[in-house]
Amino acid sequence: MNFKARLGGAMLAAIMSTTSFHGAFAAEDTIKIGVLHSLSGTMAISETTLKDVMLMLVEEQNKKGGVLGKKLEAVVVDPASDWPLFAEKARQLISQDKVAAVFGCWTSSSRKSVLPVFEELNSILFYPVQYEGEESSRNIFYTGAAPNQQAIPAVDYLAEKEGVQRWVLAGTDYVYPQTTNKILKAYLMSKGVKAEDIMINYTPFGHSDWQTIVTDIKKFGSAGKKTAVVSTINGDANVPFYKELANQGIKAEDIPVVAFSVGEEELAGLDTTPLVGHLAAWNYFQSVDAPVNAEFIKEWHAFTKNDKRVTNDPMEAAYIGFNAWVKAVEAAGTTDTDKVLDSIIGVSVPNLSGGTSTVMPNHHITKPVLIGEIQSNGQFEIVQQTPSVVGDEWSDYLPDSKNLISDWRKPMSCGNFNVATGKCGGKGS
Amino acid sequence: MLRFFLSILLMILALATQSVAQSDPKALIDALGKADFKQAEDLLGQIAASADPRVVPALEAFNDGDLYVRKSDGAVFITRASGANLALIDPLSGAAAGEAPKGAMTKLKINNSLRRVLRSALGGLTLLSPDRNVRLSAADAVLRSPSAENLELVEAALAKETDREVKARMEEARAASVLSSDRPVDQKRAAIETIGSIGGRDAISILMSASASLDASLKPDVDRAISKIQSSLAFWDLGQNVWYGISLGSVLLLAAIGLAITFGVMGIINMAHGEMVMIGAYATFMVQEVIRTSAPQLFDWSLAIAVPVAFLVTGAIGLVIERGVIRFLYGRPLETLLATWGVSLILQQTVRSIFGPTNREVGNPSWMSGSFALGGLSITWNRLWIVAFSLSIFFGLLILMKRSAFGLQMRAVTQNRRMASSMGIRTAWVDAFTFALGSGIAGIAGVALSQIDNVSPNLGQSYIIDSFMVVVFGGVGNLWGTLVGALSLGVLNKFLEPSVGAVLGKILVLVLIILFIQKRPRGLFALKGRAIEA
Amino acid sequence: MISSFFLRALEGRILAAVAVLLAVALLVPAANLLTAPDSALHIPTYAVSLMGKYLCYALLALALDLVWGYCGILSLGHGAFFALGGYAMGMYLMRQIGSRGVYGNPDLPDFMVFLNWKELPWFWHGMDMFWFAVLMVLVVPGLLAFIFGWFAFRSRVNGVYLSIITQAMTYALLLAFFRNDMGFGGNNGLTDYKEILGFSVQADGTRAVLFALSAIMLSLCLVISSGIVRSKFGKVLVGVRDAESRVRFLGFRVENIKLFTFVVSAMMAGIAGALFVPQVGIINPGEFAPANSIEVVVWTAVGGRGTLIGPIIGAILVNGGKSFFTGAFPEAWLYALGALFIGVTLFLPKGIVGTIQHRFAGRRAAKAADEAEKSAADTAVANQIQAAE
Amino acid sequence: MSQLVSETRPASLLYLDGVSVSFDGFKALNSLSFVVEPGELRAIIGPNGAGKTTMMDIITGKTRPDSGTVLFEDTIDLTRKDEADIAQLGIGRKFQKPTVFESHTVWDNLELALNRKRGVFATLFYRLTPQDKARIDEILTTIRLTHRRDELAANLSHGQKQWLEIGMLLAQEPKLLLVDEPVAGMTDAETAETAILLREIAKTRSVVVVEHDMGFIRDLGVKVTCLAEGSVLAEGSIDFVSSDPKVIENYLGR
Repeated sequence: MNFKARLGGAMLAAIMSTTSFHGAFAAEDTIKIGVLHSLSGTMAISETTLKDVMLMLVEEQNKKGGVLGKKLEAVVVDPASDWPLFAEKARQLISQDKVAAVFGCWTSSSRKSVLPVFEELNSILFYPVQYEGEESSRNIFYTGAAPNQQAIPAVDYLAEKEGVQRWVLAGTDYVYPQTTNKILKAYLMSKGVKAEDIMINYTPFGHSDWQTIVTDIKKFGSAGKKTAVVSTINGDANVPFYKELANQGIKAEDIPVVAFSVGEEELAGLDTTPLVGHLAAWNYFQSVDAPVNAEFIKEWHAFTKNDKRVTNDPMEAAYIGFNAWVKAVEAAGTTDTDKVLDSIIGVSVPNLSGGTSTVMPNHHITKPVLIGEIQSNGQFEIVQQTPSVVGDEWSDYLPDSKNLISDWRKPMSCGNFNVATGKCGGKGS
Repeated sequence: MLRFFLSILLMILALATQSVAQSDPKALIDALGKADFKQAEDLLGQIAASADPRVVPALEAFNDGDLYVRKSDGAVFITRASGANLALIDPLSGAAAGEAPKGAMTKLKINNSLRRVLRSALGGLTLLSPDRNVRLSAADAVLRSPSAENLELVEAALAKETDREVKARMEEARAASVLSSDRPVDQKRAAIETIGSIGGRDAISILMSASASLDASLKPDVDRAISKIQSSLAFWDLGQNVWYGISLGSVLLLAAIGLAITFGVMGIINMAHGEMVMIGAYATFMVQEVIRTSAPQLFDWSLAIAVPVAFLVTGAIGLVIERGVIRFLYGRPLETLLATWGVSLILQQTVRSIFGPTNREVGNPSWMSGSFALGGLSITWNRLWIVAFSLSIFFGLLILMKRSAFGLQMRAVTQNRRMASSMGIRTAWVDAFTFALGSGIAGIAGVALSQIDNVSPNLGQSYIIDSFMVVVFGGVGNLWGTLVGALSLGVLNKFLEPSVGAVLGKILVLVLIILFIQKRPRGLFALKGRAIEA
Repeated sequence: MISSFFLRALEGRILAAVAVLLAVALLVPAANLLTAPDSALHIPTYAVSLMGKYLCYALLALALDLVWGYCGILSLGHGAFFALGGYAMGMYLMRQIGSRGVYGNPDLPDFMVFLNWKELPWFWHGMDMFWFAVLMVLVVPGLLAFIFGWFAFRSRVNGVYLSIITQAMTYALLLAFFRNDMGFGGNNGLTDYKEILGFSVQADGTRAVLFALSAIMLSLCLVISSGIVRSKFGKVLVGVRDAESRVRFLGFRVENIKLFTFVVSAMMAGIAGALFVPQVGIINPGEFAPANSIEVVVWTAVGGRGTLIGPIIGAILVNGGKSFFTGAFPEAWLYALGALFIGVTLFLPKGIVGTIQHRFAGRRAAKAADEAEKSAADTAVANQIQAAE
Repeated sequence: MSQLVSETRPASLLYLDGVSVSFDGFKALNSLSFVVEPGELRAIIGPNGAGKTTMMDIITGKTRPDSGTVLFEDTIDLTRKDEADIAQLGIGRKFQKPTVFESHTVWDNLELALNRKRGVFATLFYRLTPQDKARIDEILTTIRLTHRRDELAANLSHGQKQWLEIGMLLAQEPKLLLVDEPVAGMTDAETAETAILLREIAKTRSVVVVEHDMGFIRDLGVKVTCLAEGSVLAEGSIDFVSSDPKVIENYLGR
């Protein structure tokens, strides 16, 4: 009996803990939005900042009077860098806290983990990080860059402006680099680059001993053709990688490295003097010269009470996503998921690089691609800015997805329409 | 229509650049203010061709991002920060030209291609500098970005050069320039010879890039030179791999050596060991932060200062952990695992709360930056120092254990606690200080690791498993085992990596360790006998 | 023979626990499916899958307890068996997606399509059949445990060394499963399942059934564990834990005893993983992380190792706490978990259930000792009388 | 030596010849030769480090000799068997430190030790038979622990633990019993009791006792072997051995 009571108590505690804790404090006239970013564990390093941005955006919006005359309330949870926990927390936010939309996730794994939850419970997720593409969900908005909004323009820049002919595609061994490198390889070969001029290299997460690989890059780069490294190396492994590059004396003038996962935040942990000239491709840099950006940075410094905090691309993506959602809700006059999903398509909001970004029917957005060179102060000097590019969810350079498109407007309402067969559902066999 | 206007515009621009070509350097520099990257490259070529040494400061400023154009009149100045304003300096004469607010000036942008051209131009222009070192680096610059334009400058400089080393370098630079010029075939053949004798990857690179434009009759010479370099490189590659292995091994040794005490000697499965390393790295960060703000001239000493600081901080934390938690758990090794894991979670989250979750910048002192060549080996200074540092910690510890009174007491307590205490040794304090020593050494390791890895709250976790592997592989309770274990795992890893890749290499090493433990359940340097199992 | 095994297993507390679990298996789904959403008795689907998840963790903790609490093998790699069972089930669920994947490829899961794989790797064959997948759920973790244990126990790798190499094992698997070339979906793992045995995995009914199944499997494994522990074999097991060499010198083959237990435990962990995956909707290499396995050790320690009910309670309590903290006080979670680790080892070395049992046992033992003394005194008196005569 | 061997060989239960083993350069056993006949009770003495425990380790398969022959019942080569095999052949061993299963009751300790099938499944489905019950009761009487049969072994006194361990060896029904320092830490009364117990046991099987306690050995009144530095120093009656000058120098002291 003792045991029974205890087990019962445990179960009850479990249920209690997960049923709306926040509900008790929520006033009637607020609209709740969920913030689903890891605050502990390995991903906290990147995601904590995004949680702060969301809190700032909510605060700013409330100063402006909220949405639909109601105040916004952010419900913050910690999925602790644990992918199944992401799904659990998403479920909690949607079904217990009844949030109107969720802003969150960083890694593809976390997004993949919550995707079925959002589709099942019909809610909305704004995903603010660059990713490998090859996905389009009715319930997710991808405000980070798709490969064509980051990788391909960067490669173009190197080929055109720096005359690069030989390519090292170095990445951490996970899905984003694998896919991006597949796309890039297909793209480069379509541009006439020979297979022997492409070297692909993968390393484990958190790889810290780069001696051999940097030497290999040096070796590969001494074939007399201009060589560049396209890096999809993930967060933590970058610092030792760049340190090794600097120490082995690889200068940007000799072998430039263009990275897709290195932004202001990552550089903050580095002495960038030896890295000057290495590149990154994003849709936003803190150094963007636009009044809206200056305003944003000012707010950010005021909000965090730290004028050294940097801003970065995923923050801009969160900013765009949030504003697009606000605008869509006001247009729809409700936070009802289906209505918002309808009204958000075509919504244009200012982005931080001085233009506007539009939510496209494929749930990706338009934004310009910026190429920046690392400066000695840890910032990027923008050396090229393209006009706005539409995020392409299905790459044109992968054989199985080149025929696919996504359009969530009625009547098509399909995430994987095959233009060859004219049917929704991939190959449609 | 639009296209028409554009082409007109381009023509005008082209004319403009053309016209300034004839004029003086001042006009050329001012033209930089309006040029895009492509045009700037042309302009730099002309500036270099003018061979006018007065432009050197302007080009250096351009390279450093200190060259600005005044918005009002398009005049270009070298600038220095002066409060909120910029102090303007005339680019040619070097005379002060007043100040201007930052808003009134635009920085001249620079990209990698421009940097390359600049390097070559500056190289050519400074070949005649009175400073020997400047000439040497100028020759280097020319060698690394050879261009036909520089050839005559190099030859002129060569004629005047008296310093032996500089002269040799200039010969090489000349050879490289010859290859990209339109000199006759026999001169080029000699140049190939010269480049070939430099050896190394850079030489291959120069030869390969030149080979496309060379006369077909020179092809065999190039091939011969390259294959000669490559055969010597193959030999050096082996050495390079061994060096990488040793350097990786020394990192493992650093990470594991504190654990060799807390785990190896005391038998505590210290899962918080990694966090001690992490805290040591943060101590380095704090020391550098203080130095940056209050005594920047001491920066090169920051690591030397950080070592005792890290040792004391982590040692103190270790002392607290031992007194507060571990002393209740002696004789229950598996439970020390749980408790110290809990400690590690708390330490991690504390650091995260104080310093934030993001990486912190720890700089390399100048003596730890860059690399040097030893024969065909390229050895980076930071790795060399880390190898030296970890070995000195190792031997220091060995001496402490074998020679000092504390070491004697420590061994006495771990071997026979009751006997030791009956001989008047205060075993409780010996335990506490032994643990503090292990933690302190982990902290010192953190100082060194901050030089090659991220300084973030996760730093420790990435080393903890490797550290345990090293200690277990080497044999618990044996410092020499830890040394041999670390170095052999490092070398093994580095020899596997090129053939199977980094990921599979690591997996294979783990599997090998598991198999090895089956063969020798107590590690490489296990003590044999019946006493152990009792 | 078998019946006596189970009769012995179902003694006392275990019977009560099984009854509770079976009641939960029945009542929770009923409260979820049969009551109106606004009724006081209603349990939302969300809470059902959450509790289902806890039950899977409880089963994992039970499996660990069998080897750690009873046999003294502290495995820091039990997460690996859990994950392998999960992957086996995940592979089945992936194959059930069929042509409903985003690329509509009927033969290949999505991640293989976009990595340009042309055909299904050999180890995916057969995974579209449920019975085969279920078999693999048992066989794969069991086989790994068998091979690993065969070597380790034969060469008498013990204590800390064994713990460290089990950790190396799960770490190596973590790295391996992260590799995209392995064909298990890299770090994204396997996700976006549609249906299981033809039922939608997202339907409330399926979730309720999965929950009930988790509770039933947990009680079944509890009974089996109890049977093992209460048999003579179980006594030998405890003997191995307390005095391994004595067991050896009594003529038992310690390596076989350990191996059997390790394999059974790994299979239970595999079952836990297999039930876990359809309920949380994802399996990825993160489950192999050494930290996860260490956490399992804590659940077991908190509940009380060497008791069968302890780990179940520990797993539910700690995970309930985790759900609560990560929602209510996100920043405090690691402090709470860390403090729990330290507190339990220092103040509750026997865990919750162990401490309670000990206290009861203590009272009983005191009584028994009194009696024993009395009888001993009696004998002594009798002896004296005899001697006097 | 060879004469001795050829004499006793046909009847030996345990036969060691030229056994050597070393640990990290230290020679624990140095060409040790030693014979036990069936039904014999033999005492072994020797200073610390003489190799007594190592010898037992070798007989029971815990340690492998570097060289030498170890035969059981003249034909079975013990150096090729492991502990479990050797125990099943009928060699029981009592450790220096009493080693019983502390978290089991006295009864369970004996039940585990009973010489029954020891396979995984045999033990899983084992049921206590009336015969087994009777046997355990019998042993309990022999070792004088009947009144504490349901007590946890942990709660026994030191001497009782020693007895329990001997009882477990009896339950094993060995042909040869190796007993390492059975009276260490016992009271005088317990020591005397133990001597009686061992003599009783030796009626039905061979017993080898390692002991420091000369009084105890005198009590036993059997043939004594003195070991030193890994080999046999002297062998014979206690009086013979204790008057041997080498023994006095090495062990008994002057």
